[in-house]
Amino acid sequence: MLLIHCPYCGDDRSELEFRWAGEAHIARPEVISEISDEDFAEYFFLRDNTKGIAWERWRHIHGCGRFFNAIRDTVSDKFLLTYEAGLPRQPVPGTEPVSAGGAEGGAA
Amino acid sequence: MSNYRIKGAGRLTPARTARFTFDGKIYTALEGDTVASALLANGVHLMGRSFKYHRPRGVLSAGPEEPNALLDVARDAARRQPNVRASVQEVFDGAIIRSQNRWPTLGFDIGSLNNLLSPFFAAGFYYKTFMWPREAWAKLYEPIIRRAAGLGVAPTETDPDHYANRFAHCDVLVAGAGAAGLTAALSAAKTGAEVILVDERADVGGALLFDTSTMIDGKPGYDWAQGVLAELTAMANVRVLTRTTVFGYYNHNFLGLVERVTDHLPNPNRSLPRERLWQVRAKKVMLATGAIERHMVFANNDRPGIMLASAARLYLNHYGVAVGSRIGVYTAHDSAYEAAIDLKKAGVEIAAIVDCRAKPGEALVSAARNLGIEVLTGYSVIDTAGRLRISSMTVARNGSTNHRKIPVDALLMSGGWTPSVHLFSQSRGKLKFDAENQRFLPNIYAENCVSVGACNGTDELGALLAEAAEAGGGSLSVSGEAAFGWTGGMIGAAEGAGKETTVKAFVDFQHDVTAKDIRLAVREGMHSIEHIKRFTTNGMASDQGKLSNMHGLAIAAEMLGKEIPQVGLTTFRAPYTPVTYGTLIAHSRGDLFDPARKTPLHAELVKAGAEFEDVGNWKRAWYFPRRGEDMHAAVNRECRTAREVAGIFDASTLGKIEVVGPDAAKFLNLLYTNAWDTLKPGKCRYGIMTREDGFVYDDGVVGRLAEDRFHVTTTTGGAPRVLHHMEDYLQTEFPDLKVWLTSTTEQWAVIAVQGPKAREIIAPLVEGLDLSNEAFPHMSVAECTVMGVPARLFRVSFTGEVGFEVNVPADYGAAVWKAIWERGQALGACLYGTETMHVLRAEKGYIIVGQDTDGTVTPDDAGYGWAVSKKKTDFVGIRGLKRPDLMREGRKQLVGLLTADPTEVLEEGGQIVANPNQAKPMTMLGHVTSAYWSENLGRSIAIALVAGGRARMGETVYIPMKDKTIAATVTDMVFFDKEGGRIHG
Amino acid sequence: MAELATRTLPLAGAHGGSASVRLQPAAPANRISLRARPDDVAALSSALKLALPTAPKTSAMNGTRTALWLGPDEWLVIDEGEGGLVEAAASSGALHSATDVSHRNTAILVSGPGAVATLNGGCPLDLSLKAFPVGACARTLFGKIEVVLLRTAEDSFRLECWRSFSDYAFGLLAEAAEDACS
Amino acid sequence: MRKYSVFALAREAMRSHKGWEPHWVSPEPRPSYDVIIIGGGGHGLGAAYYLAKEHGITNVAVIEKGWLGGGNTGRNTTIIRSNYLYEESMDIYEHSLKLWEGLSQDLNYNVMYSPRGVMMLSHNTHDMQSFKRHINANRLYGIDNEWLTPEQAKKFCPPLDISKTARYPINGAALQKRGGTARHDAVAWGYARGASDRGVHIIQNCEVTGIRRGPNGEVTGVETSRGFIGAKKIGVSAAGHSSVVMQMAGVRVPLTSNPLQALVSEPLKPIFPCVVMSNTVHAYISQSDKGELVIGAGTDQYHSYSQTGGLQIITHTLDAICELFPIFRRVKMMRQWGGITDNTPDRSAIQSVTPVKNLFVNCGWGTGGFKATPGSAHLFAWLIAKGEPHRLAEGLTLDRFRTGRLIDEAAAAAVAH
Repeated sequence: MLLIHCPYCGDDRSELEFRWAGEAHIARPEVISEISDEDFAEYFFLRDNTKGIAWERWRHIHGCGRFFNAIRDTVSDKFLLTYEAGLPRQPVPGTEPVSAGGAEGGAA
Repeated sequence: MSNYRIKGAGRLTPARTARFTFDGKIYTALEGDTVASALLANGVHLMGRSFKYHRPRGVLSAGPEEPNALLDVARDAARRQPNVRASVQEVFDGAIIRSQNRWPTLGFDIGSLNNLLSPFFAAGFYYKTFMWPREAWAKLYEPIIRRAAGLGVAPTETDPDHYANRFAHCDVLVAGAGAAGLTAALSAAKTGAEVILVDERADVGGALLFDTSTMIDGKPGYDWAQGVLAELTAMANVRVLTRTTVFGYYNHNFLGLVERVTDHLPNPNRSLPRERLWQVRAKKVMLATGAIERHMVFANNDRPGIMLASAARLYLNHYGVAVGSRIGVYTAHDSAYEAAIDLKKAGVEIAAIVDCRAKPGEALVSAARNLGIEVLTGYSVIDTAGRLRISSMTVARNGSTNHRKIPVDALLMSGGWTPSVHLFSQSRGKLKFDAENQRFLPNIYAENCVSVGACNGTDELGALLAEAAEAGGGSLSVSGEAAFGWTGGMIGAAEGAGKETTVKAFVDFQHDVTAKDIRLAVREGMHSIEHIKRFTTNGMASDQGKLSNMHGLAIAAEMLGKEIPQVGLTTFRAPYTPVTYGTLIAHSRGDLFDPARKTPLHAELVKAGAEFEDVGNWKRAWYFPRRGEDMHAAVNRECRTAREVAGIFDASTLGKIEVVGPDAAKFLNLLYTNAWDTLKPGKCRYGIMTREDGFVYDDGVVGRLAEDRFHVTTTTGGAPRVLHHMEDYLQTEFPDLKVWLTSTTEQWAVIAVQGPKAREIIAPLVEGLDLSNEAFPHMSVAECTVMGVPARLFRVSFTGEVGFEVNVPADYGAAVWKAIWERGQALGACLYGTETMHVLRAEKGYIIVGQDTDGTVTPDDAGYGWAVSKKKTDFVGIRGLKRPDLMREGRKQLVGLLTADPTEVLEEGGQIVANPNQAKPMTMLGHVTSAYWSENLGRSIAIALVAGGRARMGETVYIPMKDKTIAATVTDMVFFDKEGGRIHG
Repeated sequence: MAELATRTLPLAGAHGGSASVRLQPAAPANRISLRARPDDVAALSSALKLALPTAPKTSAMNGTRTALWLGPDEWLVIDEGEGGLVEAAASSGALHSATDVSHRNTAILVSGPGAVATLNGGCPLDLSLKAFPVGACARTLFGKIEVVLLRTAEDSFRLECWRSFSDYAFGLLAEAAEDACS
Repeated sequence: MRKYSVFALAREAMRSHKGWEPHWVSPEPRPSYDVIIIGGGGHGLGAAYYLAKEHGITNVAVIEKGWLGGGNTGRNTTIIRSNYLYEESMDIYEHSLKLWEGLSQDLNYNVMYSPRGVMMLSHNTHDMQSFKRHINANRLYGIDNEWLTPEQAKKFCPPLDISKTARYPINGAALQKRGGTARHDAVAWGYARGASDRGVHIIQNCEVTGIRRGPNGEVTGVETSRGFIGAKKIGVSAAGHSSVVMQMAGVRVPLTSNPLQALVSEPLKPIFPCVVMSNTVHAYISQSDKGELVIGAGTDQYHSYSQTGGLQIITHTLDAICELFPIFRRVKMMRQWGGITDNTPDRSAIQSVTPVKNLFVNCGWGTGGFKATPGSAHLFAWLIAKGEPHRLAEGLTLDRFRTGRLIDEAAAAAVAH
């Protein structure tokens, strides 16, 4: 059972209180009604499913109720960082900020 | 002699006895005995039969690694547990103990015929035969194999005992209370840390329980341990859990412990749980799990009476039991000498110490010889004899062919010690191979964890104590001197069990895996240890390879001509020792298995004689049978009465979400396919929710109470996921919207009153509201007062009749329901349940999301295309709906079905075809989603998803059932009051 | 004029506990789920006559009123007296959402030396005084249901849950209380 | 290859089994192959076997990062059934079940396929509607699946509690008699033996680190921990690691990898005659030939490659098992483990050509991979050999995620199996 640091509660809490919410920083297209079928499939279905360092969303559903983002190693299941929803993609602690894809803020 | 209890030896109190039966025979034990020590004290070694060959087996160990002595232990018929380790289970007065896997008796077991056929039953033999005739495997061979396999007999009654769960947190969890564990715990405790110290035995001390020659802080080891225990127990920041096993080491320092609370007590207080599950989150874990002695792999090393040297020493020094009267010792390690010496000093004859090493430690050898023990160095035991108990060992000088047969009634073995790295390995730590000492040791840690003592390969007592004290972080200095070191010994096949032999030299006792089985696996191309394990089942028995893994590895490595690390080590998996299901589920059984949610009106519904159905976690009133009515009759009456007079229905389970804020309408516009800004306060509207994929996700009536306040309803089952879905978009996609969501599902009791007399029924109870059609037409909502309490009244209908839904604060629900029912009864109304609700809504063609739709139906498929706003530029699902397949002609659409025979009610889930005479596999057009007998129409009705359904109006389709084919006509979905006048009446 | 409706409490008649723990249903109370942005906290605080806590896991109390921090923009405000919470919040003039949940929730009071052990029979939180001092509160889990936990004294807690889960909550508390004294 | 039979066994017994040959040979890799299959599980080995046996393509290598059958093949609960809802699913799983029925004979290797019946418990009206929808669809499709009353269910599985007092009383069950179990390791070993015998190279402990592309974007081979190996065609059958391998060719697939846990009890004498599944309480259970109760637990919620999961998943599953079978409360869990399942959005598999020429993928079997093994392997071999999907696998292509023509078994079945 994971131990997850909720950035809103500032507390380490049991995984039981949380719900995983998929990959992070996938922005909902501004004008979604206009995008192509391919782009929609990309947005809605295709995922990196990264083996290693991944950016993901969690919700402290049985705690403060907030969605937030996390950087986790999907091999060791260690959390490297958790941060509030709405913040841009955060760099892996101890590394340079990642530029690519880091722009979109809204879709946290 | 039948009593092997030695006066003056051991730590049990002779006065305190307990009686138990083993295979029907009554035996006496001392309190504190394990089943094994008690039986041994009575001269009983034969305790089990092996898995495959049904060979007679005695107890091999004195701990959790026991592969042989697995027994059926019962308190009474219902309190019976199979596969219990005799070496761990403590005797309690009245215990009923039986041997397993034998028929008719343990002494004479027909199954042992397998032993004669063993040349045939080589590893993996079943993969090579039993293939013809085709059916024979499942019908003939498999049942035979199954009967022969298995060990204990499963319980046949529900376990009357209860179990408990406890979540706990600590700074330091110490696993193992031997010299290292006790020192580490004390050291940590002195720093003020919250410490939990765990040991699987009833008493602390670990190896000090048998190793009486070790001194710590100038005291005999055991006395020192008791002193430390007392010190720890007295500290407020320490919790000591004995009879407790750390069975699992999970992510992020989360550990599972099982505490055996009552299984050692003769008459446990029934309020006590039998076992307690501890779920501990530790900041730091200290593993002090020690080491497990290895057996020697030689011909017929499995006869009753053959056991680990340290086990014999524990039975003597702790339980005061001699495991034989003329004992042989076969060793590759110093520690066995200590056992021989202790036994000799206790007056037991030692036939000989056979040491396969040419030059063992001189001190030990002479110590033994000085006591008159014959020591044969450079010798090996190459065979044993005896049917149900060892009667002799055959020894030979290594490399020589001259044998000598020595009569013995017990044989102690020591191949050296294997560090217990199971928990470390479970924590995903990486092991390294210590080539010099032929063992795996902790290397890279994955968690905040440290290993101390024997499990870390730290063998010298002084170093061990220092390491443990330092790990604890406290300034603690403990000194000690041990009689022997733990390193050395051998792994793999011993003299006479080598490559070319065909002898049975057991590696895995329980599964009857021999050295030659391992070699066969290698010959058959199994070169990875995982393959060898799976092919031979070595290490897969209930001891999970605690004794067999290293030997198996060594034999495979030798056969492959590789180094051990190249062959690999199989991963250790939780649990460390088997854990009772009841303990793992703890409180989650019966009423506490899953919460049964009851509405505020539940008691009233029960009084009214309702039958209930499970809908998600909810208990919902299904129908209200009157005396002599079956479900069908009751539902028909309810349906008729509801339309002729009125019906009263508990709709409290409907999900409710209060959507509040200046941007509330804007938000709903994005979450529902409909448009909401056009909805005036005081009005409601039916809404459909899709996800981005455009498929129907939920539906419900939404009422606007004020510009900035909506009362949203969802399906009963959908409430939690809809709120989660809404929060997701609000928090992460539209965070700038000024709106908040609150679940009010349980704030309101909801009483639906439907039918021509609905208004008449509720009117007198409602204050401050004109209920007339003009003032309060269909699809209105208002806040008012009902029976003096603030209420929300909806003019809505899921029946097609005049309908009201009275929402009152939950605690008032029962009173309001009573009043409404009182008036309703007087006017001839009825109570109705979910079944009637389903029929009435189907008569009107109203859908139920999740029944008439699944995850593949669009609003248009469902006939609700009108609910999808054409004007909005964005809402969740707007793009998904435009994908090619969702726009395709011929999609499955909801339509009505009328059977040719009006009395024929279709089966929900019935599949629909155009041509019932086609060959299988048939082309199916769709399926029946809802089907009922409509009393009001005097015929059956159905709703179905049919390919191109709306273009098939009037067509005949067929529903082929098992016994007949039913014809039906495709119609629209509204069967009753097509004009829809009644709803406005 | 129809007769007035009377209240039926979800745990009416429930009683339980053990040698070391007392379990009792709390008296009915007025409750709102209060939502607001940081800028509006001050106005709401003065309107409600108690300082809405802004630190996680904390609560504030004034007279019969207690405000529990549930999230960065969410409070559970409980009034065991006259009530008037919705009106009070409205009088602040600040942007907020106040929704009456008086009947949605019900509470069980857990007290005695075995209270922590009882709650940890189903709650994964660290309830040591160090991690969860008097006045601390949190929304969390108890067995298979969601609850809000408030520590009212060293050995007393208030456990709030939705009314349809109260039978389960009480049942699990009763079993855990039994174990807590062993 | 020396044929396995009771006679061969007797002969070897006489000479203490010294004459057996290795199941498969492990040769040094050739510089290049006509086809390279990435992934030495049942699906990959089977595909190689059928390529050789039915398409005459024998210049094939199966490349496995670890040891054969070490992934989901060796970690699942071995349930076999074909009573799925949608045509596309019925097609492939029934094709698979038919192959299971003759697999031991075809491979001359006893995979212990044991059709002892898979029973799915219905607890409420919704279950009943859903199961009858399955049963009717299956019947019209020629697949056996029948409705049982609670009493009939109890008769078929005596340990079952059908009392009305249960938290979720049973109101019936759907039974597929031809469903059952098989021996997982035997499937991998049997296919490996058959493929190896037909000239297929089986290369273990060889990790693919890259996929090399030619001037026209077509695949030309794989970089591995043992160097470059050329290939005209590549079939990816890497289960939980499919995303990782496909990324090497720059192809994203709609997958999430989740840990799926399972556990076995200590061995018991025969007590449980069939396979039982319950979607409502989320549990499934059977008893192995060794006597262990084999129990499938749930999937951990988060995406992970760790092959470990939380204790809470295990305890929740056992809650349900003990609710259905109260007599098992005193049985003990002996071992728990995890695998990595590759799950698609509609919980149906992907078997497809890809945007990269001569690169084919077989993945997304999620929790249903074992039962599909022979069918999937057979049809994947066809796809690789012909370059286009077999009729029975047409619905499984990647294109459905663009068009929206999903095969939503997710909506149909909630529990992992």
